[in-house]
Parts: sequence; structure tokens; C-alpha cells
Amino acid sequence: MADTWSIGTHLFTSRLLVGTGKFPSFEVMQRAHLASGAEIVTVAVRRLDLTASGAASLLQWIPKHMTLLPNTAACFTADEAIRTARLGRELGMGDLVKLEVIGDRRTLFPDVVGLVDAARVLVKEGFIVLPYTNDDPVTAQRLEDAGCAAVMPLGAPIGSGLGIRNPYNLRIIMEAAKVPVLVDAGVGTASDAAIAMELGAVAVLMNTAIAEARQPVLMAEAMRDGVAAGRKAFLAGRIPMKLHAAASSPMSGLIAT
Amino acid sequence: MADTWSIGTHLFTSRLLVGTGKFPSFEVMQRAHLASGAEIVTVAVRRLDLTASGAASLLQWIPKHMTLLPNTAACFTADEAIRTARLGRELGMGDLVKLEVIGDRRTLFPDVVGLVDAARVLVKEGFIVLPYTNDDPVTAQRLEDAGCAAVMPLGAPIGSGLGIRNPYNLRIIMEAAKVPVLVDAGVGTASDAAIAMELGAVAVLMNTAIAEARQPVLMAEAMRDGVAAGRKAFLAGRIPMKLHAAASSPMSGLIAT
Amino acid sequence: MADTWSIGTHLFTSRLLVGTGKFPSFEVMQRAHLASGAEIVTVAVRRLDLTASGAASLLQWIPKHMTLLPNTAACFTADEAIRTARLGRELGMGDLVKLEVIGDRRTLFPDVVGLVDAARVLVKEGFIVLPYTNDDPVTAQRLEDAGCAAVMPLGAPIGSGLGIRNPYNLRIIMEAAKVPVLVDAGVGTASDAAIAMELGAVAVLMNTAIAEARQPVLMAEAMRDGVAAGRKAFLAGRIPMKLHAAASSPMSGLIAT
Amino acid sequence: MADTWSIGTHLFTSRLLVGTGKFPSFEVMQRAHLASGAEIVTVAVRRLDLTASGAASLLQWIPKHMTLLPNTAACFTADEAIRTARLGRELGMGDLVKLEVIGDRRTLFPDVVGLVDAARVLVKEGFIVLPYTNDDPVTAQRLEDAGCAAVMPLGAPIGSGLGIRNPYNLRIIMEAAKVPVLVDAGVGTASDAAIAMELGAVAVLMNTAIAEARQPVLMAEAMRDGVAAGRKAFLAGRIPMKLHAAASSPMSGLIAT
Amino acid sequence: MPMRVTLNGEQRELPDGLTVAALLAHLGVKAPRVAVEVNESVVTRDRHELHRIGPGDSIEIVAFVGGG
Amino acid sequence: MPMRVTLNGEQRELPDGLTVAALLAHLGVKAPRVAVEVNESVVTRDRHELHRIGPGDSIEIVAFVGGG
Amino acid sequence: MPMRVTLNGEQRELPDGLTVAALLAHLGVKAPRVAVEVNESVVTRDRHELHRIGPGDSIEIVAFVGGG
Amino acid sequence: MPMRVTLNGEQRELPDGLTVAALLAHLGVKAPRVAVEVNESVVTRDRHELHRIGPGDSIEIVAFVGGG
Repeated sequence: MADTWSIGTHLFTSRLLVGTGKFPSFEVMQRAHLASGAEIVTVAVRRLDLTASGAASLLQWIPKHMTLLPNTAACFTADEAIRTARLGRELGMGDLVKLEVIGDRRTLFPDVVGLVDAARVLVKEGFIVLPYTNDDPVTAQRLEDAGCAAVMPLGAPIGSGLGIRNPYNLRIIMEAAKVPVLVDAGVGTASDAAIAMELGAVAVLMNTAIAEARQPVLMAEAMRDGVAAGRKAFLAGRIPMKLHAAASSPMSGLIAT
Repeated sequence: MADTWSIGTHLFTSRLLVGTGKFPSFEVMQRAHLASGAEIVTVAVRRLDLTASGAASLLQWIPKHMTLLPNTAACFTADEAIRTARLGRELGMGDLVKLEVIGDRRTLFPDVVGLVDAARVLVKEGFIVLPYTNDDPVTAQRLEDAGCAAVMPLGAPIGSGLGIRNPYNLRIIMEAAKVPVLVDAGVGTASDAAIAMELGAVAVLMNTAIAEARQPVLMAEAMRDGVAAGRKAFLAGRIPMKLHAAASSPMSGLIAT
Repeated sequence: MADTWSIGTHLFTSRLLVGTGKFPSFEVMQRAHLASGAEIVTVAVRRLDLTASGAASLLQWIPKHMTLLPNTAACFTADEAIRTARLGRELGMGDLVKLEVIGDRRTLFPDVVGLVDAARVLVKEGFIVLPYTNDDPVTAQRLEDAGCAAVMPLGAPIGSGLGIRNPYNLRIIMEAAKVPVLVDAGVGTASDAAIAMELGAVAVLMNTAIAEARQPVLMAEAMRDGVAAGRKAFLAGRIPMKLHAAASSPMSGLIAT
Repeated sequence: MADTWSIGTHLFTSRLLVGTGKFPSFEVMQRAHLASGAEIVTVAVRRLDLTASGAASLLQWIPKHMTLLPNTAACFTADEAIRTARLGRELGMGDLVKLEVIGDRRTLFPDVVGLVDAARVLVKEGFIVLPYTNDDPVTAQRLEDAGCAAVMPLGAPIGSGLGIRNPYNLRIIMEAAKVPVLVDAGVGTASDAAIAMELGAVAVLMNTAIAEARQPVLMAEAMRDGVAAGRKAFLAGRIPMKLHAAASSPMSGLIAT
Repeated sequence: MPMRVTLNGEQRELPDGLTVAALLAHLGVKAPRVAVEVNESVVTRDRHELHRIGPGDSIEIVAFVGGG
Repeated sequence: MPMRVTLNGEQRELPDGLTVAALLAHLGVKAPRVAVEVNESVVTRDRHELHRIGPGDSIEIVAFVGGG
Repeated sequence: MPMRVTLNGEQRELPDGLTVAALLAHLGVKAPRVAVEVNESVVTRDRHELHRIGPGDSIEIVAFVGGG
Repeated sequence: MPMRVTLNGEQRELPDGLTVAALLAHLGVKAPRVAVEVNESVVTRDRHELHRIGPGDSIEIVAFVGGG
């Protein structure tokens, strides 16, 4: 069974998306990316440092088979996000964009009003928009209505490692969505990724949990396995929960006492 | 890095132990066992059905490379458990025993008094005793003192699928134990297995979660991946939790607004 | 210590707000209101049934000392909500309004875009606006910026009884808010109300948890006590959590053994 | 409705039991005891300090209407506990004893083997035995069989403030027990006490959560209210939980749009 | 000669030139506390005697009901 | 002349003086892996030929079955 | 001539033939509520006057202290 | 005669009439993959040779950096 998923015309087999920020070195990042099995990698758009002559380019460290997903991180208005998305497209020669419109510096939670506005504009311009959003089912619906190719609710604040704080909202979003739902942000460890997938997520996106783990490469492998485990468990159909026990060995045929 | 563990002289690479109860068929069980990657498989000891002529033997369905772990399931006294363990050894030609002394029919929680008594006797007789116990740190210590080769606290009632109900107690047990700690019983889905391993368990034992999943073979694979994910995450060292966010993209170098 | 709180010029001592929907009878409702100790009670605005001659009026069952808080429940646009708020003011001769702009029939989660728009208009018209919102800290900030007198994030979906699904977000909202934060919706039992107050909520608003309890009057009393308990615990300053134990009896001066 | 409960011939209306350890002063302790409304207070038995001439006696600070409950805290064997219980009876002129047999210094979890042995002896000697135990349903049953007047499972380690770590086990114990079940140890704040009572506990015993709160007297009041809230909610019958919403205001009779 | 209006969402015939106050009397609405909206604007109590209903008006008469 | 024994919890008549090995043959138990207990003590394989069943003995013949 | 005893875990010399009551007086223990154990058995109040301490006895005098 | 522009947020003097391509050469920007925005509009690669910088222009030259 080839268990694939797609965004627009892009077809993917890996359900783990990784970032490129905060790694101890490009070498470690590259090994972590390969260990993760990810096919999509996020990058940020920033002013070129004109003082640094021929600075090491991030891109040469990203395996060629990986699809670049430029983000609009740290944009606080729809307008900044739109301009950044356009520059990202010019840089990346692709139409994919991870759309972020941040509403608060401390939590990095999205400004959903600006987010929906920016999504409408970028969809019109032919972008394949993957919005980073909160876990509000209504906003998720608005983003879908705006033509987003997927919705990416957070599990918890970016970089917090708190995991899936509100599985109820995520489940409600997944029940209603007609586009792929990816969990973006909040994952701290492998079981968090598995839980996101067991809830029915199509994929999971993370950066800090891998980049800042004590051993990023091994954690990347852990996340790869965790996403696979959660996906398979979701498909396999778990047993129901019971308050009491159900014997796994027969209660009959016992020797006499 | 070969990440192995051992009980007595037995060395293992897989950290998932599986059961043989409640599968829809021997065929499905065998495929699930192979998918799980498990190296240890539990079996129960019961009276031979003398009316059934040449009944299909369970054993012919268990891959030869797997180590048999006879249990004393459904024994309600130390004495029954001891006799059953001896019969299991005679059947299995091995010294390993999963020791169960059940204290209550409804929850199948252990009778810890009988459990410790039976463990002392069987250790003296040369058994390698793996006791199924509750999550009480004091009982775990008593079992270690009695010479058990490992302790196997439950995550939740057998077959309940409630997962790890009390991670605090399990962590306390793991901090203090000088023998391997395996989590036995309660796992319902792959993330539960990952959580057990992230807490520091050496391995996880399960039966119902695989055997009664809608697709047992796929769930076996999910559990294999979940155990691997949790183990690697434990070794890799997860990021700390924070209430607020920490940006994964730089907050500087933004285009002008 | 008189532990009071205020909205605009209104001063309150009770921190429990109750509703008037879904009670088995007006008699039971009145007894529950008195048992709750609440000083604020929500009401809805609906078309008068012109066929019913002199139907029993809800208002005669509401104790005179209670402040009416008209809501805009079931409004799906800012415009409906604004018109309903104006009618509520004409009915209630007060400026308080519980502003609801619903975004989704199934979850009754707010449409935060319409909510902020409606809030701006009503604040300009001199209303004291108490918006029912989700647990998004950014939206809470926008509502405060719009001039709302308080923000009322939900603990869980209206009538769900799921309690406080995401204490992290509520805490973040309370840390940042300069206006009172009330928890509205989701409470199912008394401990949920206590938890909301322990997080730092100024008050808790509920309807279904009381009205549909098996014994509404007794549950109203339970909620009164739960809110008081949580408030006092918040002020009293709880002990920190520890993984291990700390003896409450001396470990010295023991008799000889 | 006088909602009373009893142990042996003692009848009580308060469902909060308090301790006498770790208070900043006897004055504060006394005010906290009065604020708590408790009718039962635990005390420890220790060697008299023969050097201190006429040291302030704890007892003169305990209101006369309160029933003393001597404990056997810090006893690590059945024998020490039995001797300490006898001395406590001689001191207190009552037959009540809070029986503790500790199995581990770090967690202060009970040694259930010694606990059951000591209980049997003391019951024979006419004591009314209230054993501090872990949350193991089988041990709870053994203690009931041994003739204990109640069972007192812990919510979490003594003084940890972790609350009710495993509500599942407590519920199972309460379902099966024919004697009163009190939750002893682990409570950190008022909502923890409410949760214990909502699970069906007959009463809650705590010391550290009050004595070491920043404001012990106010926390004692919070605990009094929390226990009352949880008890009433348990009796009132809470609403069921739902994933989705259920409107508390009518969805019909809306004004035209 | 009568006029057609929409009252609480339904077509109704009313005598011509009624004031809001007269309308409420006409309908036998005793309830002390109703609020009236004509063509999406509230008609406050102090203007019930003054405000005349016109043909085609859309009228809403509302009251408080139980809600949360 | 036959003797009464208890076999897996049931009363049975068996020919007198059977060894455990003979008993298994008599029962047609082909299963390579059974274990036998007589009067609550295991009779190990190497003693199946030697150990004789006596009147009133309580015999258990067990095998592995699925369990967790 | 004095005798050696163990009192609350410490070696002490006491006048010979003291009763428990006399011991408490000797120690100036006013506390109305102490309990006394001699050689691991409680000496109840009613026997304080009767029970004589002997050489080598191990005596515990305890009281209530704060605890949970 | 030179012109003043704003380049990545800083005031700069540039030779008059530079094209975007010439600007990049002038700056010694070898990086194969930069994107250029002049006055808040992207200048796509195919127009680097054509688009001339004017006095007072606001120019942004950006590249990919690590991000999540």
C-alpha cells in the first residue's frame, strides 16, 4: 500500500515536514534532514548580508530531492506576508508558501484576520498556500474557503514543545476539513508527533524539536518513526478504551488447585 | 550504534514484546508477529483438550527465531503460579517466565503479596522471573530484591487500552530500579508505546492492542515504529517545555515596511 | 477582605454568572439562581410569540437584585449581533451585552472577525461589551483594543461539559489582559469552575452545567462553592508540585526499634 | 439534607480532614483548622523532648470539638506501627488510628505487605483502623477484608501537590469498596480536592497543601469550599461530556436578516 | 383601507396609519417589556406614540427568553 | 483391573500400572510439546518411561495456548 | 544505689526502684498527656503508680507532635 | 553623478542609471539565488537587465535563511 498524500500537483510519501532554523551547524542539519526522511523543508526569507562576501548558502546544504517551502515567518501584517511570499517564490521558483501572519511576539500566535486576508490575495496570485493557524475550527474553515491548499493548525506555541494541547479542536478541524490538515508547531517529542497523526493529521511540520534536541540527527529519526507509527495506528484502527480489564490469556482450562 | 538490552544471558535488539492471545487467526498472528519485529512472544499454559484429536498447535505458528515467554496468567495464588511456571518451563525448555499472580478478576491487577512470594520461590529454582506488577514503586523494589531479572509495571489494566495512566509512578520506578523496567499492559495505540519508552522503559509488552486492532498486522508495524520512536527520542534528549513561544525563524533581517 | 470585581461602574462580589436556558422549569431556575449566589444572569432576545396570550414572562422569575446580561446568541453575522444588542438594551434598560457572533453551527465557536467588528461598533454606541470568544490570545488582545470591558474565552464548546481544554492559552490570555478575563462555556462540573478560577479568571459564566444537571439547584450550590474555592486557592498561593514526597510528620524522634 | 458520614460510631458532617504538621506557627494552625471546618485532625507520636521544660503542647492549640486521629507516620515496619498505634491510643484515649507503614523514604509510599499485617493486628486489638495506602484496588480490598473501618488511597505522593494522578484506580476502588474511601495525600489545590470528591470519595485528608500554602488560613477555607463543591457536584449529577456544542439559547425565533 | 406589513417574519394586514403603541394595543401585547424594531432600527419606548407604521414596513417585536 | 484417576480435572478409568509415556500413547496425544504433572509435581520428559501412574493420582496434561 | 536504663534511646542513671509515676515526677514531666512504654509494652496510666522500673529497662516517653 | 537609494534599509550612494543586474554585479553578490524588490515590487530575474534603479528607490535584496 503506497500511502501517499498531495498538495496541488505535488505528491508526497513522507508525512514529516522539517525546518532549517536553529541547527547547531549546516552539517548536522543536513544529516538530520536525511535521517528524517522528509520531502518538504521550510526556509525563511531575509535580507542578504551585503557585508558578508560569499557567505555559505543554506541551499547547498539541502538535499536536491527536497521541496522548498518558503515561509513568511515574523511578518506581522498581511502586506508584509504577501511581499515576503512573492520574494520567496522568486527565490524558490515554486508556488508553495507557508503563510504566517503573526499577531503576538510572545506567543507567535497568528493574526487570523490578517492571515485570511493574505491567503485570499496569494491564492488569487496562483500560490499554493499552506497557512500556519491556531486550532480554531472556524478560522480553519475560512482559510479553506479562501482557497488554501491545506490548513496547518498549531499543536502548541512555536518552539514550546508542549505537544498537542487541545486534541479536541484538532479533531473537530479534521472532521470538517476538505483539504489536508497538517499539525504545525508545538511538537516536543516523538509521541507528540504520533498523537497528531493518530488524531487524523495528514502530516506534521516541526523545526525546534529536532534542531534543538540534544542529538538532532537521532531525534530526526525518532520523529520519522513517530509520524509513521501514528499514521499506521490511525489506519489500523485502535482498540476502544475500557475502564476495567479484558484478559488476553484464557480464563479457562486452568490446572486444578 | 547497536542499541541492545538483555535479560540474564539473553540479548535482544527489539524492544517490543508481543502476545499470542485473541488474534482472529493463527495466520494473522504470524504476520503480525513478523511485522512487529518482536523477538520475545508470550504464551499461556492450559490443559490439553483431550477430545480434540491433533488440534492445530500454536507453536508451529511462532517463528523459530522468537523466544517463548510462558506466562502464569489467570493464576490467583502464588502456588498456582509456581506450578504453572514449572509446567511452562517443562513445555518451553527455557527458564524465562512472565510471572502473574492475579488479585482481582475485574481489573486483573496483581496480588503483590502473592507475587513477591512466588517470585522468591521461582528465583531459587533458577527461573528468570519477569513479574507483571502494578505501578507501585515499593513493590517494584521488593521484586528486584527478590531476585527478579526485570520488573514489568502496568501502564493501565490489561486490555483496557487506557495507555500510561500514571507516568509519575513509572518514572519513579525507573529512577530507582537496577534491573530493566518493561511496561506491560495498558497500551492502546502507538503513541502510548512511544510515551512508555520516552519515560525510560527498556521495552514494552502488549497483546490486545495488536490482536484486537481492526488491522492487527498494520498495528503491529505501528507499534514497532512507536517503540523505536520513543526509544530514540529518549536517547536523543527532547527540548524542554516552555509556556511561550521561541521563534524558529530569525526575527531580524526583515524587509522594510 | 471584600474580594470584589467590577465591569464599568458595576461592582460585584459573586464571581459566578449564570444563564436562564434549558432549565426544567422557571421554578427550578429561580431556586438554582438563588442557590448559585450569582449577581449576573444572561438572557436571550427572541421574537415575541404573538399567538401566546400573556405567556409567562421569564423576567418575573429572575430575582430583582440580579443584573440582566442580554446575549446575542445564535447571531451569525456582526450585523445581526449589533441589531440584537440594540434590542436587548431597549428591553433591559442597561448597557451590558454578552456579545456572540457564531461562526459554526456544530461547535458554536465564535467568528472572531465578525466578533471584533461588532465589538467596535457597539463600544462606539456606549455598550459595555463582554465578548464570548475562543481561547486565542491574539483575538483576546484585539477585543481589548476594541474597547471591550472584559474578554470571555471559552473553556470548551458551549454545553459540552469538557471543562478547561487548554489551560495554557487561558493563562497566556490572563497574563496579558488589562481587562477582566471571564471563562465562558465548557464548564461541566464544580472542579472545572475551580480550575478556571485557579488559573486566574476573574469570574466564570455557565448555563448548561447547572440547568441540565440531574439536580440543578444542588449543582448551582456546587458551582458557587467551586468558584469560591478556586478564587481563594488562587489568592492563597498553592504549594509547588514535586515528583517525590515531602513528609508532613517529623522523620525524627521515633521510638526505638 | 444533613449529608453526614461515619466511621465506627463517630458521625461527621465535614468531609475534610486536616493535619498539624509544617504550619508556620500554632496560631496560624489553629486559625487554619477553624477556617477549614474540619472535625478530624491528624497528629504524630514522637519522643518527648526531656530537655525542653514545659514545651508548648500541640494539644492546647487544637479546638476541643475536633477528633484526634493519631498516625503512625515514619514507621517502616508493621511492628513499629503497631507499637506507635498503641502509644497513640494511650495518648489520645480513642481507638482511631491513621495507619501508615512506609516502604520507601523518597516517595513515602506504603509497604502494603506490612500495612495489611499491621491492620490485622490492630483490628484485633479493637482499633478503628484508617490505613494510608496506595491506589491499588487489590490492596484496598485486602485492607477492607482485614477489618479496616475505611481505606485511604493516596492521590499522589505525600506533600507532592500533584493532585489525583490516577482517577481511574480511585474510581475502581470506590466502585468495589464497602467501607468509606477517603483520599489521603497528594492534594495541592482546591480543585484537586473537588476532583477527589467528584470521583466519589467520602472525604479528603490533607496537611501540606494547607500548612505550606502562602496563606494557610485562606487555603484552608479554599479546601473547605472545594470539598463541599466536589461533594455537591457528585450528588447533583453532572452533565455528560460531548465533543461538540449544545446551544444554551434557542436557535429559533431569531430576528430576520 | 388596510396595509401589508411584515411582522416577526410573517405577512400581515394592519389598519392604516397605526402607531407602534397602537399596534401593540391592537395585538394585545401586554408584556411590559417588549422591544420594537421597524425596518431594522429600534423604535424606543418614548417614540411608540409618535412612530407610525407604513405600508411594507418590516416590524420585529421581541422579548427576553431563556439563554446562556 | 482398572484404576480411577483424575485427569485434567475429570474422573477417568485407566488400565493399571501405566507409565506416563504409556498414558500419553493411550490417549493418542501426539503433540510433541505437552507437559505432565502428577499430584502437583511435574514429571519431566526424561522420566515419562519410568514414572508409573497409581490409583487416585491426579494428572494434569498441559500445552501452550495463546496468551498475553 | 542507682540503676542504668535506656530512656528515649539514651543511657541514664536512675534511683533504684522508681515507679513510672515517680519517674515522671523525677523528670519534671508536667505534660498531662504523655504515654509511657517500658520494654516495648505500654504502661497505661492506671498502672503508673504500680509499675516499677527495673535495671536495664528500655523506657519510651512520648507525646503528640504535629503531623499529617 | 551618483544617486541616493535605500538598500536593505540603509542609505546608499549608487552610480546613476544602474540596472538591477549591474547593481548585483556592483555589490559583488555572487549568490546564485537572491530575489530583488524595488519599491515594494519584485523585479523578476528576466527583468534584471532591463529594470533601471532610480534616485530615491527603495531596494530589497533577499535570500533564503534557516527557518521553520
